[in-house]
Amino acid sequence: MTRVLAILTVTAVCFAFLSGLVYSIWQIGATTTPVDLPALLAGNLDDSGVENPVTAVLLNFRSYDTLLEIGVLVIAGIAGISVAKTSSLEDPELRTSDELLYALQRWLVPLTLLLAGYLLWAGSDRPGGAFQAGAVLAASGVLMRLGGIPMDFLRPGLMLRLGLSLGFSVFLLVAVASALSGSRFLAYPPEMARTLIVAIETVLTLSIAMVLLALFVSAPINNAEEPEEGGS
Amino acid sequence: MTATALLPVFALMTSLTAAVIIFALPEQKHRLRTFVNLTAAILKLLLVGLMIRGVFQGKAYGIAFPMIPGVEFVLRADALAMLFAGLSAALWLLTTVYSVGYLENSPNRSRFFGFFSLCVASTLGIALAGNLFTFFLFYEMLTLSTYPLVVHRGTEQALRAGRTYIIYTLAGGAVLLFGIASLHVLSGDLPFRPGGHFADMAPDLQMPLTIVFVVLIAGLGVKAAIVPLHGWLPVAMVAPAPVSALLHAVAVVKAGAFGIVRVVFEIYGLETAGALGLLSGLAAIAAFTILYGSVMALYQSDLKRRLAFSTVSQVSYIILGLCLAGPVGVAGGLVHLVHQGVMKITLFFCAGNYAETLGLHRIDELDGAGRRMPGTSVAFTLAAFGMIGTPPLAGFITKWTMGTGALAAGMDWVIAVLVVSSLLNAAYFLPVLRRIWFGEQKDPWREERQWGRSETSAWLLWPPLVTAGFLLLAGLLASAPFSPLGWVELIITREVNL
Amino acid sequence: MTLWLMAGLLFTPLAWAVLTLLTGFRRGRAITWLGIVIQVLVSLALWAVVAAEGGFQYPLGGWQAPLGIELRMDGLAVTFVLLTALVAAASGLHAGFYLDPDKDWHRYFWPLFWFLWAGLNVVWLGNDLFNLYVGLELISLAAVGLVALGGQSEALRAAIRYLMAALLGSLAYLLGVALFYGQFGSLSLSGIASALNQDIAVEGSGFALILMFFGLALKTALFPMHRWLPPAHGIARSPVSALLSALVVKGSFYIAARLWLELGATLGSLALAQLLGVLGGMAVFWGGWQAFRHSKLKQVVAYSSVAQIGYLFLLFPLTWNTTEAVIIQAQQAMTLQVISHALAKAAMFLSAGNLILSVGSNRLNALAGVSHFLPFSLFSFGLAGVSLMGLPPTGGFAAKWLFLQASLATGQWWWLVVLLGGGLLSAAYVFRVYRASFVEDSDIDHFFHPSRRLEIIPMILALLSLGLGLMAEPVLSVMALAFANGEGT
Amino acid sequence: MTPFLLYALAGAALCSIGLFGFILISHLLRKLLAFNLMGSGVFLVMVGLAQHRSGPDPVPQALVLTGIVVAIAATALAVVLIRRYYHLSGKTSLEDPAQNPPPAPGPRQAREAPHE
Repeated sequence: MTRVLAILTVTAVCFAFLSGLVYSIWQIGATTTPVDLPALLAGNLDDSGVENPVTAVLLNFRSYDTLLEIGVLVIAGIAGISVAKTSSLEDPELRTSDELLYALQRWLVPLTLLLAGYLLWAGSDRPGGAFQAGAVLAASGVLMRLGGIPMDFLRPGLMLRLGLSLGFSVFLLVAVASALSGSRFLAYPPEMARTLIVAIETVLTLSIAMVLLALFVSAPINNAEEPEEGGS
Repeated sequence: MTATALLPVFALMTSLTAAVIIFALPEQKHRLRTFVNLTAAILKLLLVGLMIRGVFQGKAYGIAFPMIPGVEFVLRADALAMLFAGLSAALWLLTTVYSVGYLENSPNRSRFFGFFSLCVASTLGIALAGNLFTFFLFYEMLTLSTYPLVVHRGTEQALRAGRTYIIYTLAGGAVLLFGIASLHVLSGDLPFRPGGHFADMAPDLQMPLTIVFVVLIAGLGVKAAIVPLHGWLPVAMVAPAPVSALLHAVAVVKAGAFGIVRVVFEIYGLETAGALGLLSGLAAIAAFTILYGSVMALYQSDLKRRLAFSTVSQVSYIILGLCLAGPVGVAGGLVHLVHQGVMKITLFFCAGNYAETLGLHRIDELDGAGRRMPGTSVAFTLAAFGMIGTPPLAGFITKWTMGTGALAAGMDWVIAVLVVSSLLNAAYFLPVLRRIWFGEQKDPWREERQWGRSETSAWLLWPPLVTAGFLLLAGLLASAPFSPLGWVELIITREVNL
Repeated sequence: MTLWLMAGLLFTPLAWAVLTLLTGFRRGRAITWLGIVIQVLVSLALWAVVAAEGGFQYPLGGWQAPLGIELRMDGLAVTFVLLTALVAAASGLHAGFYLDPDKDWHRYFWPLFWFLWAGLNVVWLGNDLFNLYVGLELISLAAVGLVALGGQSEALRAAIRYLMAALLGSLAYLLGVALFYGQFGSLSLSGIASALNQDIAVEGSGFALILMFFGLALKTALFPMHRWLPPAHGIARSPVSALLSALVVKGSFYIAARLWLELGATLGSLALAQLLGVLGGMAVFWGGWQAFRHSKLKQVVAYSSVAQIGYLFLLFPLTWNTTEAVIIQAQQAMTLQVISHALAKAAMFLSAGNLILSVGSNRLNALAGVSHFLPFSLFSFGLAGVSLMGLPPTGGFAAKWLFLQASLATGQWWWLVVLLGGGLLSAAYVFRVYRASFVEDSDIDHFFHPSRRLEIIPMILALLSLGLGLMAEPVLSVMALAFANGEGT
Repeated sequence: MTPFLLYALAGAALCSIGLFGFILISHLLRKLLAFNLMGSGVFLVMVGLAQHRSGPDPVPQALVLTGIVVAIAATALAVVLIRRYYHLSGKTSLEDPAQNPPPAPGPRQAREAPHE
């Protein structure tokens, strides 16, 4: 009975929410914006160093957001490995070893790596970029993991932590260097904008892949025993 | 920054610094702690004495700085402030001496003396506060610093008393805060001003001012133990004797009474309060409290409880005095602020001595105590007669002045209240005195402790003797300029504008 | 000079997060202390700059507002930056001694701590709605990570619950941002505010504002959406609880307050303002009552946060459709409440941690006799309690006083019940703790003594929150620069 | 009315469905899926509404990319926490444990009781 009541209430709430949202969208759709941001953006695209407007927004106009976004990803990675088993992220018991899978992967993994590289490169003038490339890279890692290829580099040692923070650190370094060279925090010098953006994208790709992979493989077992203050 | 600005601050700092040092000292450093305590108390007495002389010569001491937008922190030494400050400084020294003896060999002394000093610092702050806001600040500080003293023993009974105490006083504080905030909205900052801040009241403020007055009195009345807000006082007497002495004589109840004095004289002004018809109501409540407290005291078999109800009754003399609204009647009320303090502290010191030396708490155990402890008993007797109003003691001065004032104000019924109350006082004090002096000791003393040939420890004996001496002198030399009555007349000519 | 300071402020926490990620606990601690010194100095310097010259806008990457992200450094922001520096420094120092360096997973405390700090600075300075969203997520994920750090199933339960609430809140906020972007074509808060003055049709945006308030209120744990807070704040390690209660919940509230003050006059409504106020009032009573009932020390403190957060929401009804003077008064009250609660609550959690360390239990009645042995921590706890009760001369009192004045001035007397009654209720639960500590139980005489360093930190915080009441005027004079300059630009 | 507005409205519908699931479902993984559904709805609203009003707009697209990364990070963290929680407690939902806690022990017992 209470269950039915709960469902009814939640349904009512969701309908109210939906109608409010639809009404709001409808109202907004009928007006025009006071600021024309796309035009402003098109006007400044040449100064950004890349041809693809989305990449320009991500890595130049709103690069601060992107820096912080990578920060969020690193946090998730840290929190992930902090609850992981201490010796190795890899659990041998979960590894399958199938000859056919292994053979197929020897074909597939190089291909995905190539694809990732392409996506990264394409990012400057058409859809693509660090995140897409990183995701593909991570996917190939996931395949390797499932196919039984050992990945001992994923132990929560210095290497892993270095990998997690690499993209973020380089991004940050560029930001700081730009600040120290006299211009504002995160202001790229125009002539170097493209080089810097490509460099950043490359390391970001590696880091993003690393974080996603670390989160995928971190086994939920460790021997952490924190006496709980909130307990009794 | 000149000396005139710094003197009140220094006086305040003596007790505050003492509190900090005492908290920092390790528990077992008893001698050092006593030294710090006594030094601070003596220093403070000197500073206050200096200020009293200065105020007498017409100097003004004070400091002010903005705290919150629209609100200033003001310390100011005027004649009325010095009346209370002098009382508190003098009694702090004596109570400290007494406490050192009383708490010998008991645990948690560091905590006790620390909060004790804080409590006295708040009292001085209340005295020196130059506006209603600053007054409130120290008023609440007093509440907090007395709680650990009330629950000091840590027994179930003490903890329960502490809870009652804190519920009453914090609720009173909240009510008072409401009143003060409302007044602020009506008229901005509220300095204490001779003749009253609202002396020239706008007619449209009549209604709100009346309501706020009731709120303020309700808030202050909790600490002043006006019936029916007095419930915490008899319960709180489970505290150690020096705490009770301090609570009843200077700190808590007096803070409430002093607040009422400030509100009536210097916020509303006697004329405005009278014009709003507020004084007669207040007088009726005060008169009822006087009689009710005395009647209740009759029924108490525990000595300290009887004294507690006696306090309920006596503090309202001060309030009743104000309501007489004439120079003489007001003088009677104000002077009782000091007289009651001296008398009541003597009584509590003595009650503590009986308890500490002989283990006596109930009145029917006191038979024959006079022969065993003559010094204490003489002090007790003097104070009790003072309370009854026997000439030439301090209490007589109060009642006589008030009676004269009542005649002058045409409020003859007050004289009847005074007479009945005196009879009741006699009715509950005389039996005690009879037992002490004329009763035959029946049982051995409960827990007798020996101090060689002396009746009790010198730390415990001297404070009540000194205060008893005071109350004798206050009566005998009432017309001298520095007697309490003389000082009160100075206040009235200077600050009340009657 | 200012550019260097801004770079220092934004870059230090992020860089230190990376540095501490690469090291172990002990070295991370040493590095952190250096970082704390830098951050505190930078924050102080910025505060001095703003106090002397007024606030300024800081376009990142040199791109102006609608296109790029502009930061807003005004009096209110810099006050909160400084507050964050103080509280985070105290918590970080305390954590350095409090956490066991030999437990391997404690090394991750430092990077999460620094990311949290970075996220808070993002929020205080944010003037871009989407940037604020990223900042909020930075804070939430770091906070969840800290709650879960090395925890057992109870801690994980609390962390998951916290994460779910935070995610829902962020999404609601983001949906509001999406609608705003659709309406105004801009993400800059001041840009939207100036567009609102041009008298355009904004019917769809009211719902967006409601969505954002819902999300932010959920993240701020406003009653009745507070249920995630007490488990999370109660079970985390004490320095973490201090950070969460003192700063993290304030982040989302701060965004709501900024939105309201900039856009509320046009997009808000009387009903919304009163609703938020009423929920705040109910939070005060419900939180206080729950704190009074709980028998575990840290739960008492956590529920007290629920109650104290409630006061903040009185800002909304008290700034709706009223005079400039009252609006300023209510803002001052809100600022003081945020600062004093942050200082007092951090002091309370840190000293509660010391007390728990000393008696080895989180139960209230285990505190019997602790007043002989640990008066210092108990005293800090008590002083902080005085501020929560709103007794003079603490910052809590100053805030309550200003709220009272604003309520009376706008004739909304019903908030008096909340302000005065809430104070009494908080006195009730604080005195319960005192009372427990005054119980004499002479059988118990084994207490673990935490080091003096652990005891001194909460003391300093408690004294600061006490002194705030006396020093409110100068603090507020800098904070007021916010609204003088912030609206003009 | 452009097709983009339809995207936005579809996003609104997705949001509602996700919300329904998020509130009602107690299994943590499914709750997380509901959250992701809601997230997709929000992203649709963001891009669709902007595109409907001023044509293809790279800004919301970039924002959505950032939003997706953040959502992935949050989801991944949630999955890790949920897995570990399941591992430690064997539970897949957050139902309150014992509604009736045992009577409070006295001060001595409380202090001497072993940690959980």
